[in-house]
Amino acid sequence: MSLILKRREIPIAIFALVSLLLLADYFTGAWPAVSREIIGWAIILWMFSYVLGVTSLFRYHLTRIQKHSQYWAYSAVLIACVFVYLFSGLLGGVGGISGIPASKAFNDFLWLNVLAPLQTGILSYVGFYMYTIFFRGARTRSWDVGIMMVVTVILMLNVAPIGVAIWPGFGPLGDWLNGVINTGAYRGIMIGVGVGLIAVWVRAMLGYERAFLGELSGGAQ
Amino acid sequence: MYLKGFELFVFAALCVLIYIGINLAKRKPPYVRVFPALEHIDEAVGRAAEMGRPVHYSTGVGGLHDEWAPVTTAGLAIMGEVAKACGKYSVPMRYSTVLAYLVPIAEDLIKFGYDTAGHVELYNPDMVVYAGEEQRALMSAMMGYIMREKPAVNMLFGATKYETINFLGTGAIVGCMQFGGTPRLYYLPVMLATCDYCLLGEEVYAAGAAVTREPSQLGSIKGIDYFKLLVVGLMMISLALALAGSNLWGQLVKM
Amino acid sequence: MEWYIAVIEAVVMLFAWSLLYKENPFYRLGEHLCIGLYLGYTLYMGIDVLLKRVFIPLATGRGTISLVLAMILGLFFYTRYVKPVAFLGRWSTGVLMGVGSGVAVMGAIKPMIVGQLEQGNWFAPGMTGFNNFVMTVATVSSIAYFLFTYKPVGWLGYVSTLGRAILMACFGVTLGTFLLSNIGFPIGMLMKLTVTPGSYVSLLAVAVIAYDVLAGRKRVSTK
Amino acid sequence: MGAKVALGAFPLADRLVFLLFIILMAIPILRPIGLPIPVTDVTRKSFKLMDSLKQGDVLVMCFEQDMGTYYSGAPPDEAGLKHAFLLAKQRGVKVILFGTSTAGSKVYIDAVLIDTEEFWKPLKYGEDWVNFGWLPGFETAMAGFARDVQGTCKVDVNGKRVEELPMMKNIKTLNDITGIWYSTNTNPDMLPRQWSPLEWKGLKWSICQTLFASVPWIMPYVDKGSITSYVADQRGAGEYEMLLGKLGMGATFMDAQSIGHLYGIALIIIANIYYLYTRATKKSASKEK
Repeated sequence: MSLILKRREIPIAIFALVSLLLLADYFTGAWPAVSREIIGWAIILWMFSYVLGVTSLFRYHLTRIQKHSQYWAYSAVLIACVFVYLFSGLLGGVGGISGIPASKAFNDFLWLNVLAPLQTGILSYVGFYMYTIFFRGARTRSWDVGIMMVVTVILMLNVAPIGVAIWPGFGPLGDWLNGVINTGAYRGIMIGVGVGLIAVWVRAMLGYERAFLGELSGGAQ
Repeated sequence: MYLKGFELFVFAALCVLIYIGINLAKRKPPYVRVFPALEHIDEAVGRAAEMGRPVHYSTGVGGLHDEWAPVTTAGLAIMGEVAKACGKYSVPMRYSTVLAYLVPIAEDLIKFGYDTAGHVELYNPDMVVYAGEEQRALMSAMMGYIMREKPAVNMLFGATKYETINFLGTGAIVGCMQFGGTPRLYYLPVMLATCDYCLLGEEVYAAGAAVTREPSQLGSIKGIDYFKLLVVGLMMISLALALAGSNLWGQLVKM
Repeated sequence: MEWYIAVIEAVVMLFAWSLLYKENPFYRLGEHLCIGLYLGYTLYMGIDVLLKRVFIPLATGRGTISLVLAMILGLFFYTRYVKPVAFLGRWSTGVLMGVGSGVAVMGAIKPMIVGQLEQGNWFAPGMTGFNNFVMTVATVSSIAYFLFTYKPVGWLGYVSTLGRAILMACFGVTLGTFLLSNIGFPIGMLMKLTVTPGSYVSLLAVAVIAYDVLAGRKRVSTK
Repeated sequence: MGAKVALGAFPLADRLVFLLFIILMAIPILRPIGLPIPVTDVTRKSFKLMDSLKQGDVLVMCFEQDMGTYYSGAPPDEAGLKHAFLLAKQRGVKVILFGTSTAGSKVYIDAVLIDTEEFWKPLKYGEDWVNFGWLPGFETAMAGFARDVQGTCKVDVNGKRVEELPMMKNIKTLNDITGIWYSTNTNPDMLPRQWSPLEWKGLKWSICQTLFASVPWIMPYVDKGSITSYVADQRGAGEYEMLLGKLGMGATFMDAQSIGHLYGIALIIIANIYYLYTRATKKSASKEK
């Protein structure tokens, strides 16, 4: 019995059944209630799965602390932060049940005044590294990269308000590149991406693509 | 109840053509364009072995529970191959993710990869690093990791968002050999500028199949190409109708 | 806002930015704070949502079979820690993948494929006709570039090269328009770091960096 | 060389690039230059769409943002929110607020509400506007909202059940909603996929407030009409504020943006000259050999 249950065909069949139900609803409007429930499952399952990651992360950092390996103190900070945030949040009220206001206020402080600026700081590297990309990556190694860089410069002058002040032509030229060339090419990319992702789905349905089960892909067995 | 007839036709045509492609390939494997990004994985991992530095891999913030499931699957498939190469050259590897359910999957894949290459003893569960469920946490962990450990190879295949710039920007500064691939349009130029080898757009999906080098998987790529010819045909029909001044196409699509 | 809150905000912002100078203890602290707090936050939200959606309805008798099934599937994830039944976790992954790819395929058919097939009239009056022509050429040639199983020789080679050129122009457009939104983040933060009391913290940071550079010089010369 | 050795493996040139950027950005922030902002047609179109809302129309404002993208999201969203609240007061338009992408969207909504307090203070909560905070599930929540509003928005941000909110009574599906302001910091694909005015007959229009970088991404949708119009980032905010006549954050960002772009172009040119120079010297060196 357990041998049958262990077969990899079962998760693939579950996957196939779930996605076919959703698609049947999409194409014909049959069983909308069923598909809504199943979509709701994904979120619940995802939240249940947090424990898997947390176990892995705690094992990693607790071992570091235990062994006093390099930078172990930071691991201790990390673990402390998890508990401080979690417990102050839980004490402050959870699931619609209200709790201690002071704890809630402290939790809000951690979120709004520590985490929010910190994560904005981390995110702002996307601005800084754009210049790294211009500085390191924007070298015309071949004709096609040359096209890309010329268009990039035109569009930058189109986007910034100062560009139009330098030469009014940057406005219409950039808009044309954006609206015509870009839209046309993007349609081609979009069709390809759509087809490609459906192909992965078909391969997974046929049992060729099994990476999501933790197995290397191979022929159907 | 309703029936989206035209969409169903397009969808069914694609599925059937892929199936035909796979079956034809079992008799005679098709020609498939070489993807430089896949061809150079072995060489890059070999370089990492020479330098004695690890290989870093990530699939970005896209997961299986959302609409990025297919590309994440393709990214995981490529990771399996990278793990094999790492096993072959005895190079430590590190996979970073923000999705907890990917942790066991990635552990299995990496272990399997090292096992296939005959070096299962090198596998260590710490090779999979979970950074919480948020993108910014992943960004900060990755930037710190790359700056500290300076991996020789930095790879990013999957549904990537803003973290693309942080990963590949840090990697470019440190001087990693970089590989990237995403179907998301506005990270493509970033990858093109910072990666040594990258997969553009749908190449990621195709690469997930091509990396196995199996006739049946390659056949699915052939099926996709058949479908694209059909797409061009449909576009020509639409164009002809537009030139004739008819709005039949609009009605056909709504069928 | 209280001044000390503004100081704390400026300090953690500069923790994050310190990596621009080099890898240092402040950044490490910021990094681990970020991961730890985010994880605590995620767990809190997870508990909150699970309570609201699953446990409270089940406990108050408003549960449905669907909820019970979802909970069982969720618990299957934890069978990973029990070797003999570890395979059950894959079933839950199957459901996740089913939903994810189902949503993806649903979303791909209309907007990504069918919606992109329509072509405009080449002979429409004014620029529109010419633009429609260019768009058709751009779409077809970029599709031609992505044909993987045909050798790009002869006329297909020319079309595919044109496709690559057009794709590069498209990437150029994307890269050129990308900068505006991205540098918005550092600019917004600089607004906070240049007004009091943030400016004092920034000056302090500059002083620390200056000290580090000078001390580094000294270390090199004594070597 | 001395400094370089002391600083480790991080190349000095990269750090100079960052330093110069910070200095250049600080100048216009400390001393605004005041460059004019030309208003584009598309922002004007978005403004007109919002302005066409009448008595009893329902506007959904969905914020797929979090505090990390506050500086790119908040300027346009606040301009839109101000407009919506003004319309709610003057014409009796109903406004529904929520976000679906991350739990951070709840905090983001709180933050923009703090900034726009004077505009919603005169309104009645539950009758003129409601805030559902975070509806978890992202695209799945959006799909749920379109088909079953009451089932998706079960409780609002204050813990009130949806049945207790009078304005929600007659809102069952997306067909009961007139317009959508969809603000996103990631992927705009979900909007046309789930909330397309072409598919939902009751829905008249949708405006996508998006990152400037996503504009090429959404252009095909705008062409086809599955997104009606868009407002782009800080620049769109500056323009929208001009049209609304209430200047805010957006206008102040624009000087810095202009300088930032010029700096980027300068770097591209320098990098290419350097690259061509080194290639030429390498070539001549190999010839001599």
